[in-house]
Amino acid sequence: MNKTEDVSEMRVQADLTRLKPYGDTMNDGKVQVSFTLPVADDERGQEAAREIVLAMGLSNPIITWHQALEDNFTFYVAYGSLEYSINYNDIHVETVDVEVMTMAETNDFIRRHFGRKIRVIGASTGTDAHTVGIDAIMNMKGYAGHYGLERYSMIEAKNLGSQVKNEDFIRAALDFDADALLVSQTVTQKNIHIQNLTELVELLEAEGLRERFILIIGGPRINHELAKELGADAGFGPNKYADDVASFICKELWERKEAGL
Amino acid sequence: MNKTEDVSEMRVQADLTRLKPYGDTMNDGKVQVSFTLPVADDERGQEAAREIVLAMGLSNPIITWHQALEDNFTFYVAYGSLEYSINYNDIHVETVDVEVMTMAETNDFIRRHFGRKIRVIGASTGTDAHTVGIDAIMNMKGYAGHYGLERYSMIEAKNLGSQVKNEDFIRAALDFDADALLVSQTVTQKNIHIQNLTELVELLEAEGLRERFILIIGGPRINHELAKELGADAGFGPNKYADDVASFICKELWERKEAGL
Amino acid sequence: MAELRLDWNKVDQARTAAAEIALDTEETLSGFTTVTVERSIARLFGVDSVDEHDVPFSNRLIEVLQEKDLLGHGAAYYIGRAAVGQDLEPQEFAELVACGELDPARLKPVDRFELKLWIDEAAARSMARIRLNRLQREERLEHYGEHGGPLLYVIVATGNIYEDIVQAQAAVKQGADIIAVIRSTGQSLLDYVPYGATTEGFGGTLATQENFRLMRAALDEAGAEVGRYIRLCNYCSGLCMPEIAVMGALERLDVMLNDALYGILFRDINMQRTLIDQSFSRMINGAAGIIINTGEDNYLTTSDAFEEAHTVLASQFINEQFAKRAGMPEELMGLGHAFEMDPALPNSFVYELAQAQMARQIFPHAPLKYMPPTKFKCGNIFQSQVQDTLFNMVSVLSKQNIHLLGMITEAIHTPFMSDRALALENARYVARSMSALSDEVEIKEGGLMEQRADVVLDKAVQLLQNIQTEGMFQTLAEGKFAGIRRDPDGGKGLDGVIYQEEGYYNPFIELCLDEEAEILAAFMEKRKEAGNE
Amino acid sequence: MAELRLDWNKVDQARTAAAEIALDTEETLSGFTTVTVERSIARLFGVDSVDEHDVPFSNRLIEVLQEKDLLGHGAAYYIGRAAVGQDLEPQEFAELVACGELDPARLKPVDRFELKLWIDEAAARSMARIRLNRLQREERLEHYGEHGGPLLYVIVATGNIYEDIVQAQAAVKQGADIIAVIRSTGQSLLDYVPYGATTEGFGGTLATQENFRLMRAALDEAGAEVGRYIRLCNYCSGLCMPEIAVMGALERLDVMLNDALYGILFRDINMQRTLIDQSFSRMINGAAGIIINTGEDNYLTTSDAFEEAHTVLASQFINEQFAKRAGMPEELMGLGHAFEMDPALPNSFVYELAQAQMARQIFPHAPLKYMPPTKFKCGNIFQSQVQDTLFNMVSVLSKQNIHLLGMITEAIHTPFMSDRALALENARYVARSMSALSDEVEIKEGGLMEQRADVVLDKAVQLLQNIQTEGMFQTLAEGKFAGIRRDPDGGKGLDGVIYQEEGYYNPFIELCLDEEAEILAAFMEKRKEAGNE
Ligand code: B12
Ligand code: B12
Ligand SMILES: Cc1ncc(COP(=O)(O)O)c(C=O)c1O
Ligand SMILES: Cc1ncc(COP(=O)(O)O)c(C=O)c1O
Repeated sequence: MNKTEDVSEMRVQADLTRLKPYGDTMNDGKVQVSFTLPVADDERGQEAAREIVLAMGLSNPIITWHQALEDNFTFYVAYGSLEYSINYNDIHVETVDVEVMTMAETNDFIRRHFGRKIRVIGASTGTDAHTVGIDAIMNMKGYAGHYGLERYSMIEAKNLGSQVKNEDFIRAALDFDADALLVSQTVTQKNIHIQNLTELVELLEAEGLRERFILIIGGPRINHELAKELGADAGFGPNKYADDVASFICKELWERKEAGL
Repeated sequence: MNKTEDVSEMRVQADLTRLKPYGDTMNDGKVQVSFTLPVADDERGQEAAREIVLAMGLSNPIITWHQALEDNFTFYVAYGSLEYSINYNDIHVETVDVEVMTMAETNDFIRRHFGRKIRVIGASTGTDAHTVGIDAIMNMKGYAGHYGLERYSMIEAKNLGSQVKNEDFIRAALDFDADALLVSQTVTQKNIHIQNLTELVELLEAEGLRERFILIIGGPRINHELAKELGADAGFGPNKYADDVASFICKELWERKEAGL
Repeated sequence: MAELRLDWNKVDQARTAAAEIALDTEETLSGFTTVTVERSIARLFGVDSVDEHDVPFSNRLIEVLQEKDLLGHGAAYYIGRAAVGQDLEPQEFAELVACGELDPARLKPVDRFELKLWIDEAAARSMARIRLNRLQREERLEHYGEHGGPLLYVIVATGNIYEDIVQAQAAVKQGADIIAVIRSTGQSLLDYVPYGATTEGFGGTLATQENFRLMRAALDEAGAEVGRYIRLCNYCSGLCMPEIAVMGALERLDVMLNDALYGILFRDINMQRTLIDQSFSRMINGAAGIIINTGEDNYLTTSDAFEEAHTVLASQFINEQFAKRAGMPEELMGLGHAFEMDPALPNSFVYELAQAQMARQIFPHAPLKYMPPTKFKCGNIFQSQVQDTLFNMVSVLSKQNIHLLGMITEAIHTPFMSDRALALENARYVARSMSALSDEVEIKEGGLMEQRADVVLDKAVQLLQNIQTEGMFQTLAEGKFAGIRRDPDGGKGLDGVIYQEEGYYNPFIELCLDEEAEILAAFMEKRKEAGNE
Repeated sequence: MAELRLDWNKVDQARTAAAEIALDTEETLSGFTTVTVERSIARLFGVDSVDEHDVPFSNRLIEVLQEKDLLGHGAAYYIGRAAVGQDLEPQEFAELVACGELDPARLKPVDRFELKLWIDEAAARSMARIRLNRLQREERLEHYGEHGGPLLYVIVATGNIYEDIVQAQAAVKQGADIIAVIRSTGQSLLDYVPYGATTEGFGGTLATQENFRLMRAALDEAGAEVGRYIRLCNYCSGLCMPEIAVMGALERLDVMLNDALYGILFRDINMQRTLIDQSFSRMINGAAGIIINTGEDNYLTTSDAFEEAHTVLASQFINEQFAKRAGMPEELMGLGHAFEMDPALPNSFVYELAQAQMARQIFPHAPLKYMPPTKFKCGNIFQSQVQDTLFNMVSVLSKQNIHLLGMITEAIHTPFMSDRALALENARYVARSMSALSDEVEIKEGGLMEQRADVVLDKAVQLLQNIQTEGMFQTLAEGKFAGIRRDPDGGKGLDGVIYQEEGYYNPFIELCLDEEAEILAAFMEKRKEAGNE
C-alpha cells in the first residue's frame, strides 16, 4: 500500500499551452460530431461527410453512422482527432466575482450598510413567456433548495411575470422605485434575446436612466461576459440562484454608495 | 388538392457547390460536437471549450453542456455553425461497380463462364478473433437474409476462422488452390488492421503470389477506396453480403480470363 | 397493463364537481360574445384577406361594429342585412365598411324572416365545406387504415413554412403520424390572425390560413407516399381561439391545441374572454371532427410535477366538462398530461407510470395526449435520450394515444431534422420491443402505484369541490393552478368581451351542436361495431 | 419482481446432467497436469521476473523440465529438492536452470519426508499471502459497506496502464463499482504472461502482475476518496488461466473472467488443456475469494441471441458444476448472460426480461454478471443509448448483481472517458427512477414471459442430457455451442498437457480446497445471520 504514490507520479499530464480534446489518451484530440447534409445517403455522401469533418480540422475522420432522413438529407455521426490546439493559459474570462452570502448574511449586510430594504423588480420581457427562471430567482419558495428573493426580509421584491414590454417594465421600475432590475430571457432563437436586451439598454439610456438601476440579466444562454457586452451590470445563467444575485446586488450597491454615486 | 405542386416548387434547394451541414434551415451549417478537455469544470474551461469549437470553424458556438468527469477532466456538448463548405460536385468515389446477382444467377454465371467451381478461402487474420463478419459472408446460413458462400452450389468455400497468421493463411490458400482470398479485420485500434493487411499484401508480393489470387478485404471500417489503397482488389464494409462479394469475384475472374491473365 | 384498482366513487365526485363548475361558469358568461367570436362568424361567411396594412378584413369589420356600438347584435346580423338588403357579398361588405364607404348602422332595413333565412342558409353552406373536409379525412383514414399503436406526434418550428414543410415531410418518412406546426412566440397575444404564407418567426411559425393550406397539401403528399394519413396540428389558444378553429376547420386540420384555461394562466388573457372563446372554438373543432389537445402539461413545467399532479387531473375533468358542453364526443377530447418529474426523485418512473395509467382508466375513450420530459432536460443530449426512452416506455405500458415525442435537444433549440428522426427511432424501438409487456404484468394491489393514484385522485377531488364552492373566477384569482393568480377583470382582451343585445344571433352554434350530435352518434355506432367484433 | 413459475423438475434435471458432465470430464483428465499449472506452482513458490529476452523465469524453468521430460513429477518436486538439498531459493533455482548452470535432473537427492515438509510449508506461506489479501478485501468491504444495488462494472482498455489508471479513477468518481482492465488483443494465445508495467496494447492493456499492482493501488486510492471499495477485474481465460489466477490472487483482484469452455470455443485452445487449466485456476480464484465471471455472453454475440438462449443456460449449469468441483461457493460464481437480441425483433424486451428473471431464479445465490447489448450496436451513438437504457431496466427489474455497462460507442472504439461517464449516468438514473418497480408488478401466469422461460429451460435440459450421453469432447466436436466445432486433439496448447508421473504432487490443491471450505462455511454463516436480521 505504500507504493500508491507511483500512481500519481506517473499520472499523465496535460500540456495547457497546447490544449487539445481528450478521448482516452492525452492529446489524442478526439472529438465526436454529428450533422446532416442535404445529399443522398450513398458512398458519395459519406465522402462529402468525411470532407466536412476534415474541413473542421479533424484528422483521421471516421463516419460511424449515416442514415437517410429523406431522399436528399442524410444524418452522419463521425469521430476524428482535432489537429488544432489552444493555449489555456491565455484564457481570461470575466466572472461575477463576489463572495456569495447566505440569506441571513445578506439581510444582515443590507441592514448594516443601507439601513433600509432594497427594492428589486423582475420580469420575463418582450414576447418571452418563460417564467420559471425568474420565478426561481424571485418567488418565495425559490428553486433547487435556494429560497427566492421574496423571502429575504431586507428585500422588497416584485415579480411582473412574463411578456412584459420593455417600456412597461421601465415604467413599473420607476413606480416601484427599484434599486435593481432583473430581466429573464429564455427564447434565444435567431438571437431574439440579444435584440430585446439591447432595446432595453437603449431605452434606459435614452431616458437617462441607465445609471439609476443595477441591471441584471439571466437565462439559460446568458453568462456574465455576454451581459457585460450587452451593457448590463451582471449576467447569470444555469445553476445560479437568488443568493448569487442578492450577493451581487449588495456588493454593487455598496460600492456605488462608497463611490458616492 | 391541385395546389400540391406549389409545395415542391417552393422546396428549399441545396447549393451543391457550396455544401454545408443542415440543422433546420438550408445552409445554417449546424453541427453538434462533443469532447472532453483535460481541464477543470469552470467558466475558464467553458471558454476554452468555446475556443476549441471556434477552432473547428464553427461560428456562434454554444456550449450546451459541461460536466466534470474528474477534477481535471470536463465533458462538453456544443453546437455551432460551420463556416466552411465543400463542393459536392467535385467528389468522386471509387465504388465496387458490379451489378449484384442473386445466388442462382451467380451459380449460373460460373457454370456458363468457367465450367468449374470457384474456390474461395476466408479468415479473420492476425490476432483478430472476430468471426461474425467473415461468417456472415461465408457460412451456410449467411446473415440478415443473405445466404453465405458455402450455400452456393458453384462455389467451394473454406472458412479458416479467426486468429489465422498471414503466413498460415497464404499457405492454406495455396493448398486449397483458391481463386479468391477473403480477409476480415474488425479490430482497428491504433490502425492494427492497416498494419496487418499491409503485411499480407507484402508477403503475397514477396512470394510473387499477389496476382495469383483475387484479394478481397472486409470489416466494419473497410470500404472499397481503402481496400484499393492497401493493394487489395476490393473492399466491403457494413451491409455488404455474400451476393455482393460473389458477384464481384465472378466479374473480376471473368475479366481476367478475357484479358488472358 | 392490468388495471389500477381506483376508487370510482371519487372519480364520480370529481366528475360531478367539474360538471357543476363548467355549468356555473358558462351560465355566468351566457349573455356575452367576443370580438373574435364575431370575427370567426365573419370568416365563416367568407370574409377573408387583409387590407393594405395587413389587417384582416374580419378585424376591420368587427372593429367598426364595435366602435359604433353595434356588435351586440352580432356580425351575422349585419352581414345578413348587407346581403339581403344590398346584395353585398360578405367580403364586399367588409371591404366597404373598412374603407368607410359603407356605414353598417345605415344598412337598408330588411325583412326579419328573409334575413334569418339568408343567414341560416349561408351558414349551412359554410358548414358544408367543413363537413366535406371531415368526410375527406374519414375517407382517407378508411383508405389508409391506422396502425393501432400510439400516434407519434412531432413538431416543426423553423419559422419558415417552406422549411417547415421540408422538415415535416422528412418526419413523415421517418414514421411521424402527427405534425404540429408550433406557433411563433407571442402570436397568442395578437388580437388578429396574420395572413398569407410566412417565412419568419421565433421559436415557431405564424399560424395563418395559407400556412395551414400549404402544410396540409404537403402532408397529404408525403402521406400518399408512405401510405398513411398524416394528421396536422396547430394551436387555437390565445386571443383568437375561435378564428383559428375556423381556419383549421376550413383547411382540414386534424388536431388543435385548445384548453379552457391555458390562455388565462399562461398568457394572462382575461378569463371571461377565454372562457367564452374556448366554448365556440370547441364547437367548431367538434363540427370539424378535430381532436382537441388540452394543455395540462403546462402546470407541470411551471410547478413541481410530483406535488402538483392533482392539478393536472382536476384540469382534465374541467376540460372534459367544458368540451362536453360544447358538444364534443369523448373521442375528440385529447386531454393532456406529462412526464415531468425531476429525474433526481427516487422512483419517479413508478409514479409517472401510476399517473399515466390512472389517466388512461379515468378517461377510457379520450385520445389522451401524453407530453414528454422537457423541464428537466438539459444540454446533455445523451442523457436526454435516456429520459425520453423512459417516457416512451410509460406511454407504451399505459397505452396512451397521442404520443408527443421528446427531443434530445429540448433544452437547446427547436428540433433539427435529425433530432426528430432520432426521437422517432427511439419511440418505435421502444414500442416494438415491448408491445406485449403491458399485458404481461399486473399491478400489485395496494402497492406504491395504487397509493400514488389514490393520493392524486383524492387531492383532485378536493380541489374540484373547492372550486365548485368558490367558483372558477375566485379559484383563478387565488392561484390554485400552477401558483398563478389571475384577476377576473385583469389580463389581455377584456375589452373584446361584448354584451349581447336582444336578438343577438350566431347561426353556427346550433349547426355545430347538431353536427356534433351526429358525430357522436356515428362514434357510438363504430364503438358498438368494434365491440361486437 | 414477483417470480416466474418455473418447472423446478426441469431445473433439477439440468443440474444433475451438468454435474455428471463435469464429473465425467474431470475424471477423464485426472491424471494430467499442464505447463501453465506448473508455472503457476513455480510462481506461487516465488519464481518471478523475466530473463534478458523478456521470457518469464517460470516459463524458462518449466520449459527445461519439459524438455528433459521431468515435468511429470511436477514443479513443486524440483523446487523443493533444490531448496532442501541445495538451499536454493526458488527464484535462484529457476535462474540457474534457465542459464544452464544447473541441471534439474542432477539435483542432490533429498529425504522424501523432509521434501514434503518443505513443500507444504512453503506452499502454506504462499497461501497465507493470498489469504491476507482476502482478509484485506473483507475488511475494506466491512469498513466502507456496500450500496446494495447492482455493482456497476465498466472497462478500461487504452493499452497504456497509466492512461487506464486515469480512466479508472475518473470512472470511480462517476460511480463505477468494478473496473475491468481489458486485455490486449491476442494475449490469451500467448503461452506466457508478459512482465512489468506496459504502455502498449491493441483493444486493451496487457495483463501483467505489475499492471495489476498499479491498478490495485490506484483503485484503493480512488476508492478511499469516494468511500467505496472498488473491485478490480481481469481475465484468466487463455493459455495461462491458472498463472493469471495466481497473479490476481497475489495482487488482490476481486473479479476474474474464468470460463470452463471459453478458450476452447472462442480462442481455439485445446479442450484438454483448458479443462485442466480452468480447474486449478478456479481453485486459486476461490481461495483468494475472487468472483469468477463466466463468458456465456459470447454465445450470443456469435450466434443468434433468441435462438441460442438455451446454450447460455446450459453453459451456466456446466460452469456452475465445474466451479463447484473446484470448491467454489455459489457466492463466487458470477455466471454470465447477456441482452443481445436483435432490436428488430418484436417484443425483444419481454423475452430478455423473461430470460434474465429466469437466470435470477435458477441461480439465486450467484452474483450473476449481466452483459449489455453489443452485437446490434451500430455507429449511431444516440440509438445506442436507447438500447442501453432498456438493458439497464431489465437488469434493475430482474435484480442482477454485476451489471456491465453498455457504451454508446460500442460499435466504434474502446470507451472514451466520457462514454463511461454517460453510461454510468444512464444506469444510475434508471436504477433510481424505478428501484421499487420490480416489487410493484407481477408476472402474468402462463403469459409470454413464462412461456419463453419454459422453452429455454426445456431446450437447455435437452442439450445437457445430450452432452451427458455423448460426453463433453464429442459435443464440442459437433459444434453444439455457438456453432463452433472443436477437435479434442486440435487447437492450441495440447503440447502443454503433461501426463503425471507416479508421485506427482501439487501442494496447493489441498490448501485451496481447505481454504474454500472455510470460505463456504463463513458465507453460510453470514447468510444465516442476514436471514435472522
Ligand atoms: C418550461 C418551458 C416552457 C413552458 C414555460 C412555462 C413557464 N411558466 O415558464 C411553456 C410550455 C409555456 C413553454 C412555452 C414555449 N416555449 Co418553452 N420551454 C420550457 C423548458 C422546457 C424549460 C424552461 C425552464 O423552465 N427551465 C428551468 C429554469 C429554472 O431554468 P432557467 O430558465 O434557465 O433559469 C435558471 C437560470 O437561467 C437563471 N435565470 C433565468 N432567468 C434569470 C433571470 C435573472 C435576472 C437571473 C439572475 C437569473 C436567471 O436562474 C434559473 C435558476 O438557475 C425549455 C427547455 C429546457 N429544458 O430548457 C423550453 C424552451 C426554452 N422553450 C422554447 C420555446 C421555443 C417555447 C415556445 C416559444 C414554443 C412556442 N412557439 O410555442 C413557447 C412560447 C413561450 C413564449 N412566448 O415565450 C425553446 C426555446 C428555443 C430557443 N433556444 O429559443 C426551448 C429551449 C424548448 C425547445 N427546445 O424548443 N415553454
Ligand atoms: C461480437 C464482438 C466480439 C465477440 C466476437 C465473437 C465472434 N465470434 O466473432 C467477442 C466477445 C469474442 C469479442 C471480443 C473482442 N472484441 Co469485440 N466486438 C464484437 C462486436 C460487439 C460486434 C462485432 C460483430 O460481430 N458485428 C456483426 C458483423 C456481422 O458485422 P461486421 O463484422 O462489420 O461484418 C459485416 C461487414 O463488415 C462485412 N465484412 C466483415 N468482414 C468481412 C470480410 C470480407 C471478406 C467481406 C467481403 C466482408 C466482410 O460483412 C459483414 C456483414 O455485412 C463489436 C462491436 C460492434 N457492435 O460492432 C466489438 C468490437 C469489434 N470488439 C472490440 C474489441 C476491442 C474486442 C477485443 C479485442 C476486446 C479485448 N481486448 O478482449 C476482444 C478480443 C478479440 C480479438 N482477439 O480480436 C472493439 C474493436 C475496437 C476497435 N475499433 O478496434 C469493438 C468495436 C467493441 C468496442 N467498442 O470496444 N468481440
Ligand atoms: C393548450 C395550449 N395552447 C397553446 C400553447 C402554446 O401557445 P402560445 O402560442 O401561446 O405559446 C400551448 C403550449 O404548450 C398549449 O398547451
Ligand atoms: C470468459 C472470458 N474470458 C476471456 C475473455 C476475453 O479474452 P481474450 O483476451 O481471449 O480476448 C472474454 C471476453 O469476452 C470472456 O468472456
